[in-house]
Amino acid sequence: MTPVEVLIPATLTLLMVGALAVALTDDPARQAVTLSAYGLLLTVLFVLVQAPDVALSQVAVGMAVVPLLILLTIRKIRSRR
Amino acid sequence: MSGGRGRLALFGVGGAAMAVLFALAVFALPDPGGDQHPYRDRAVPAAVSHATANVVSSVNFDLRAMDTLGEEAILFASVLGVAALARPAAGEGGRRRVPREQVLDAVRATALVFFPVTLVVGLDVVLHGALTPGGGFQGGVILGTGIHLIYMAGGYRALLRVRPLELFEQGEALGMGAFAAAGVAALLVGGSFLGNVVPTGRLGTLTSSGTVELLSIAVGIEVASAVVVLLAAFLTQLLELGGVPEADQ
Amino acid sequence: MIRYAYLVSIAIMLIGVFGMVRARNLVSLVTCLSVAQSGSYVLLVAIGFQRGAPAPVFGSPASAPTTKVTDPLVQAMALTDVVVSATVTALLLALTIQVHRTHGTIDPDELTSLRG
Amino acid sequence: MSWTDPAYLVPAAGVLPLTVAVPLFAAALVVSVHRLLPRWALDGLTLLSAAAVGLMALRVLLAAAHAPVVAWMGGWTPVDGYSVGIALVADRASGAAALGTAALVCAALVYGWRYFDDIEGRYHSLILLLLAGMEGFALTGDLFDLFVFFELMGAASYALTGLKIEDPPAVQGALSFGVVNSLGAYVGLMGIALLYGRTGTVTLASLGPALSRHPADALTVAACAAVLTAFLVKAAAVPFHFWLADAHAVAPSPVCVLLSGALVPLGLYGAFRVYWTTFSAVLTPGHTRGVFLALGTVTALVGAVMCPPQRHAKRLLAYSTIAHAGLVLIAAGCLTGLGTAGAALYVAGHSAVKAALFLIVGTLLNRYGTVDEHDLYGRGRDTRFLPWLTVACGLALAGLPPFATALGKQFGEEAVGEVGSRWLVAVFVVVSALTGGAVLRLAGRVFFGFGPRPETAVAPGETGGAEEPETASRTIRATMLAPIAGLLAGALLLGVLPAVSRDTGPLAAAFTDPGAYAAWVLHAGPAAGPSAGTAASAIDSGWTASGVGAGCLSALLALAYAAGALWLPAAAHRSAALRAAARRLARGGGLVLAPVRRAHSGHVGDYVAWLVSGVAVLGGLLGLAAR
Repeated sequence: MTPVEVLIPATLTLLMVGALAVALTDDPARQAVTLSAYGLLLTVLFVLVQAPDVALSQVAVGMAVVPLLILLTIRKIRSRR
Repeated sequence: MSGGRGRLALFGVGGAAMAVLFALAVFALPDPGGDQHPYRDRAVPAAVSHATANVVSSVNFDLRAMDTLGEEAILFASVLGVAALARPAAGEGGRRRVPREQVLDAVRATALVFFPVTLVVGLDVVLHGALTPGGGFQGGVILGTGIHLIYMAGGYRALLRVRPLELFEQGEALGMGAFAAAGVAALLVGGSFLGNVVPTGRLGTLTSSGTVELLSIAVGIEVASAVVVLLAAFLTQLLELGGVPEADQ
Repeated sequence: MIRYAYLVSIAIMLIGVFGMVRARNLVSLVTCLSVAQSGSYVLLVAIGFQRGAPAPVFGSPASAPTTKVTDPLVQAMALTDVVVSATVTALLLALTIQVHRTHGTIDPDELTSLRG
Repeated sequence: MSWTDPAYLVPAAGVLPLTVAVPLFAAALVVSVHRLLPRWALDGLTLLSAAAVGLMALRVLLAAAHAPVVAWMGGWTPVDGYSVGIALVADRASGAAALGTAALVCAALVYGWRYFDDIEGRYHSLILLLLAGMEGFALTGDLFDLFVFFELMGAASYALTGLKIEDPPAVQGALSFGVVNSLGAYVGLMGIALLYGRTGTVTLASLGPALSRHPADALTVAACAAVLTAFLVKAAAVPFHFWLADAHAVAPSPVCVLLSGALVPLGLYGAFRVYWTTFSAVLTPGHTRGVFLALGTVTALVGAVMCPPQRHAKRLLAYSTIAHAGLVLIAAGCLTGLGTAGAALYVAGHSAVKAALFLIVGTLLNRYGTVDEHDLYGRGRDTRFLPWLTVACGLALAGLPPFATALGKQFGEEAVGEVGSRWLVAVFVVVSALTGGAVLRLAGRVFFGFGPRPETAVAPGETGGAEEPETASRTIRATMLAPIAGLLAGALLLGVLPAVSRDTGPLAAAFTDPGAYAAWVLHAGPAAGPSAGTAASAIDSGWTASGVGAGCLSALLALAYAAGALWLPAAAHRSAALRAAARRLARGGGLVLAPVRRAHSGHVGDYVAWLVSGVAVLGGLLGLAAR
C-alpha cells in the first residue's frame, strides 16, 4: 500500500467529520472557523488526488474569502442588536 | 409545516431515500480510479497542440472557454448584486463615517512583510496559469485578498487610501468586457468564437499558449477587482453604516 | 478507495442539507449550503482520479506530455463550481444582512411575512 | 450563394455566440460608464443591446427553420463524433426560446424606462447579464455549460428579486429563491457528475447514444432525477415550487415579467431538452410518461387551489404561474410530438399574457401604492385602458380562442387523449377556468367596483399586499401601457397566424428526435436512415371545433367563477338557504385547502426538506417506471 492509498481514505473520513462539525455547530461565528478547517481538509484531499488547480482555488476561496465574508456578516448583524 | 420536528422528519425520510438512490448509483460507475477517461485522452493532445502545458488551463481558457466566460459572468453578476443589495438603505446613508482604530505593531509588521510577497505570488500565479497549477482565477483571488493586508497593517483609513473603489469597479468591467471582446475578435479573425488564434510557440514557455495566457490575465484582472469590490461592500456595511461592533470600541 | 470517496461525497451533500434544515440562523443555513455543494467537488474530482497518475500539468519541471494523468475536465468543472459556490454564498450573505435589517431577526422560524 | 442571401452577409453560426457575448459586453460597458451617462442614455444603451440580441436571435431562428445551426466554440469541431469543445445549437425550439426571451427583456426594459432611481446602472447591467444567461441556456448544446448558464440566470435573478431592499418580503423572498434554486442546481451537478463518470462526455448530442449502451439502472435513474430536479426547481413543479410565490410576488414588476415569463419556461425547456437528448433512449417515453403526467397534474392542481384565495395580486399571479407550469408539464410530459407542440405554443402564449398581467399589477402598485385586491376595491375606475386589457388577459389565461394559450391547450388536450389519459382534459379546463377566473375577479373588483366592499384587515396566516411603490410618479406613462398592449397582441398573433401553428409541428418533431439532433450536432447533416421522430403531420390541422369548444367552456367557467366570487357572498347575506350552502362550501374547501396552505409556510428550511424529498420521490417514480 502506498502512502496515498492510506491518506486519501483518512482524509475522506476526516472530511465527513468536518462536514458534520460545521452542520452541528450552532454558533455561526464558530461555524466560520470550522468551515475554514473543513476547507483545509478539502484542499488536502485535492492535493492528494492530483488536482492542484482545484486545491489552489480551494485554499484561496474556501479557507479565506468565504469564512471572512461569513465573519463580516456575523459582526454586522451582531452590531445591530 | 408545523414546527421543526415535521421538517426534520420530512428531511429524514427524503434524505434517506436520496442517500440510497445515490449510493446505488455510484456503485454503477465504472472502475473507480481506473484508466477510462475518454475526454482526457483527447484533451491532452488538444492542449499540447496549442502548446499549453497546464491541461486544466487549456480546458478552462481554450477547449471550454465558453464555460469560463459564463463563470466570469456569474462572478460579475454576483458582485454587482452584492453591491446593489448592500447599498446604504434610506436613512443609513447619512450616518456614513470612517472609524479610527489602533493597530498592534506586531500585526502591522507581519502584514507589511506579507503584503509584497502576496502580490508577487498572486501575479506569478496569474501569469503562469498556462504552465503551472493556477491561473487567472486563483491568482486573482490571492491579489484581491492580499490588498486587504493593508487593512491589518494600517487600519481602515489606510485601506481606503490604497483602494480607490471606482478603479476596481472599472477593472472588473474591463476584465469582463475584455473576455467577451477577445471572443468576438477571435470570431472575426479566425472564424470561431473564443478560438485560440494567436500563433502558438514551443510547449513550456510563458507566451506559448496564445489566447490562453491573454484570457487568463483578463480573468485575473476581473477576479482581483471583484474580490476587492465584494469585500468593500461587506466592509462598508460593517464599518461605515450602522453601529460600531463591540469589539472595536 | 475511490468508491469510498463517492460515498463520502453523497454523505457530505446530505450532511450539508441536514445542517440547512436544522439551522436556527440564516448565516448557518448559507454556510451549510456551501458544505452541501462541496459534496459535488468531491464527487467530480474522485471521478477523474486515476491510480498512480500525476496531475495534468506538464509545466515546471517540464515533463513529456502523456495521457496518463488525472482527468482535466472534472478539475475544470470543480474549479467553476468553487467560483459559483463562493459568489452565490456572497450574494446570499448580502441578502441575509438585509433580512436582518428589515425583519430584525435571522431566525427562519420567526420570519413569517410570507405565508399561504 | 448570391449576395442577396442574408447568409452571405451574416452567417448564422457566427451570430450564435454573439447572442451571449453582446449582452455580456454591454453589461460590462454599462458598469464602466454609468457615472458618465445620463439616465436616458443608460436606458437606451440597455434597450438597444437587448433589441440587437433579439434581432440576432431572429436571424438564427430563420436559419434554423431550414436546418439547425451549430457553432463549435473555439473551433473544436467533433472528430469521429466526439468533441472536446462546447457547441451552441439553434434548432427551431432553442431559436424560438432565444427570440422569445429577448422579446420579453425588451418589453420589460420599455416598461422599466426611467424606473428605479438610486441604483446607478446596476439594474441595467443585471438585466443584461440575466439576458446573456438566458440566451446561453437556451442555445447551448452542452450539459455542463447548461449548468453554468443556469447559475448565471440564478445569480442575476436573485439579485434583481431583492433589489427593493426597503421591502422586508422582497429580501426574504430573494433569499429563499437563492437558497432553493442553488441547492437544486447543486443536486443537478451531482447528476451531471454521474453522467460524466459513466459516459466520459457532457455534450448533449453524445450523451444519449453513450448512455443507451447501458440498461436503465440506478445510475441512470439517479442522474435523471438529479438533473431534472435542477430544472424543475426553476420550473416550479411541486414539490420544488415553494420559493416561487415568495420570490415572484415581491420582485420589482419588470423583473417579475422575466421570472414568470422567461425563467419558468426555460426551466421546462431545459428539463425536456435534457430528457430527450440524454435519457429518452434509456428511460423511454412509454415508461416515463406517467411520471411527468403525475408531476404535472399535481403541480397544476396545487397552483389552481392556491391561486384564487390570494388577495395579494402578485401572489395570485405567481400561483397561477405554478398552475400553468403544471399544464405545460402535462402537455410536454405526454412525450409525443403533439404534446410538445402544444407545450411550446402554450408556453409562448402564457408567457406573453402573464408578463402583461405582472406589468398591469405593477402599474396599479405605482398608482395606488398597494397590490392588495381588497384595498384596491373600485379604485381603478379612473383608468382608461387598463380595465379592458386586464379582462382580456384574464380571458386569455382561461384559454379563450383565438389566443395562443387556447391553441396550445387544444393541442395539449388532443395529446393527452392520444396517450390514453383523456380525463386530463378536465384538469386543463378546471385549472385554466380557476386561474383565469381569479384574474377576472380581480379586474371586476379593482376596475369596476363589482360586488360589495371587501374586508381590508389582513387575517393571520394571510399575506396582505402593502408594498413600496417602485417609481416616484403616479401617472401611467405610454411606455408602461405600450408593452402591456404589445404582449397581449403577441399572445393573440401567435394564436391567429397560421404560420405559427404550421411551424410548431416541425419544431416539436425535431425536439423529440434525439437521433436527428445528434446527427446535426456531431456530423453536421441529417440523420442517416429513417428518423425515429414522432410524426409531425398530425399537427398542422390548426383549430378544431372541440378545441374551440373547450376553450370557450373554460372561459365561461372563469366568468362564472368570477361572478360567483364577487356577488355570491352578498346574495348569501339575503337568503338563509344560500348562506348555509356557502358555509358548507367554505368548510369543505377549507378541509382541502388548509393543509396545502399550511405547507406554504414561508420557512426556507421547510422548502429545503421538501426539495430533498422531491428528489427522492422523483427518483423512486422513475425507478418504478424503468422496471
